[in-house]
Amino acid sequence: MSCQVELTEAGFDPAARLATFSASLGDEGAVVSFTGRARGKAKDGNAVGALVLETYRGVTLASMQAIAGDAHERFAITHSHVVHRAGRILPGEAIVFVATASPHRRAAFEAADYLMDRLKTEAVFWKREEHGDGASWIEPTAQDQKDTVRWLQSEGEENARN
Amino acid sequence: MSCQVELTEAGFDPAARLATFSASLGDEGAVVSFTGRARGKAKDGNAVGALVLETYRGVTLASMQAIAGDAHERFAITHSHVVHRAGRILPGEAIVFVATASPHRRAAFEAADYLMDRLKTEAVFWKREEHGDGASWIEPTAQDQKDTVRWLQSEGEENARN
Amino acid sequence: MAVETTRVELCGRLADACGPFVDLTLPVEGLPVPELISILRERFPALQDGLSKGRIRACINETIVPNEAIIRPGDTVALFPPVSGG
Amino acid sequence: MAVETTRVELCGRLADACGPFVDLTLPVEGLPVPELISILRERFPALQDGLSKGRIRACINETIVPNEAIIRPGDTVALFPPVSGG
Repeated sequence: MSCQVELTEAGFDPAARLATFSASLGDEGAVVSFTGRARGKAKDGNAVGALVLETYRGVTLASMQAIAGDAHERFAITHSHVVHRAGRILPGEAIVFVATASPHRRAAFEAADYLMDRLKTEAVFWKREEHGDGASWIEPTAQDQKDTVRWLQSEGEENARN
Repeated sequence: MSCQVELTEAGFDPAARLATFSASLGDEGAVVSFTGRARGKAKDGNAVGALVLETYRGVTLASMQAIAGDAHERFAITHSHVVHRAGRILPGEAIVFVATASPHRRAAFEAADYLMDRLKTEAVFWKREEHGDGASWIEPTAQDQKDTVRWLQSEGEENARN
Repeated sequence: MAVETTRVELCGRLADACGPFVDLTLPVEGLPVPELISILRERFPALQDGLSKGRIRACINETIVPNEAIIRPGDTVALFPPVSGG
Repeated sequence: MAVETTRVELCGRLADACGPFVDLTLPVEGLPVPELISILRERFPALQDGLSKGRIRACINETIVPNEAIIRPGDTVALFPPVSGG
């Protein structure tokens, strides 16, 4: 089992991360990856010059580690890798990369999906989009909150079944 | 929009495919990939020497293209890439690679999940595991069938809502 | 009634019993899929087992067809056991 | 009643109004989170807006705490508006 979590100010290459992750595996049959990329357009359609992600001391990395730990507890995955950038990120660059591996595909898909939902709403980052005339803070959307609540509900259902 | 489907007898590198796929994107914020790898152990725990995938004329590629086309119709993805190997595949080698891109992560996740479920049960391949004393044909499991039926059910629900 | 030889390709596990091809004669007016399967089971007892497992689909001229479809002499015919990619 | 100066770090959008740090004096017995927020709103009117949006969480000594937690002089204190990674 391996659970590797990284917070970095430097740019990184998601494909290179997938290559390293895959090379570290044993007999797992399923590998899922997610890459979140900085967009050049805001929701209102205006151009974004850069996305800036702020962190807080050791709390940001600890929040990522807690989320990854929960994913291992909850899903039958054997390996995971989470990389998150902080600082100033240009459009097209990767913000976050998640990879999961499992003997079977359902656990790998669900764990990656779960990791992203929780990173979106619970990882300790503050995000702002820089544009021509200033910056706008970005908070989780109603959809992001709904996506995270899905897992709470199905956890409740699982418990109810036991 | 781009929907690229490939059937190959040669080995391929999933990370290199993810790199090429990502480089082809515009302002998409979400990229999901799935890699299915040949396992060195069968379900009964016995060693597998190789996995052999048979195809039938143009029908195999056409079945993959139909599935990919359905994914684009059904989900808000802008790009997809499906690569499937045929022939003799050694443990650890990639059998299938799927990548999807979308402005938002939910569509990218769901489309990749959908593509894999349908490739498992509807793409025209016949698979056998070679082991010490012969070979065993592998057919979709009850779970694979259930996974595919999920999408039929939610399609019905979507139609009912319209 | 005129007859003509038609080659049927047996895919996947269906080829285990007697190889990937069998030849048989079809009436000019053709046969629906279940009748083709019945004839194969009679003529090639080794195929009994594989063809009786059910869920066999026919492919005519590179198109997977429903059971009602008619297979005619000269068609490119294949029988598919359950498929599985990935 | 003895008092001591405590520095509160303002994270994310909370830093827009008057920078990333404000200093204030806390009673030695400490204060629960909602009272700390009330005091900050009184002393730093520029923070009114940011702090009234709700969903502000406190972090004491690098641990996110519930509202009942007591902030004491000498603690490393930060206030978090809603977080969002990815």
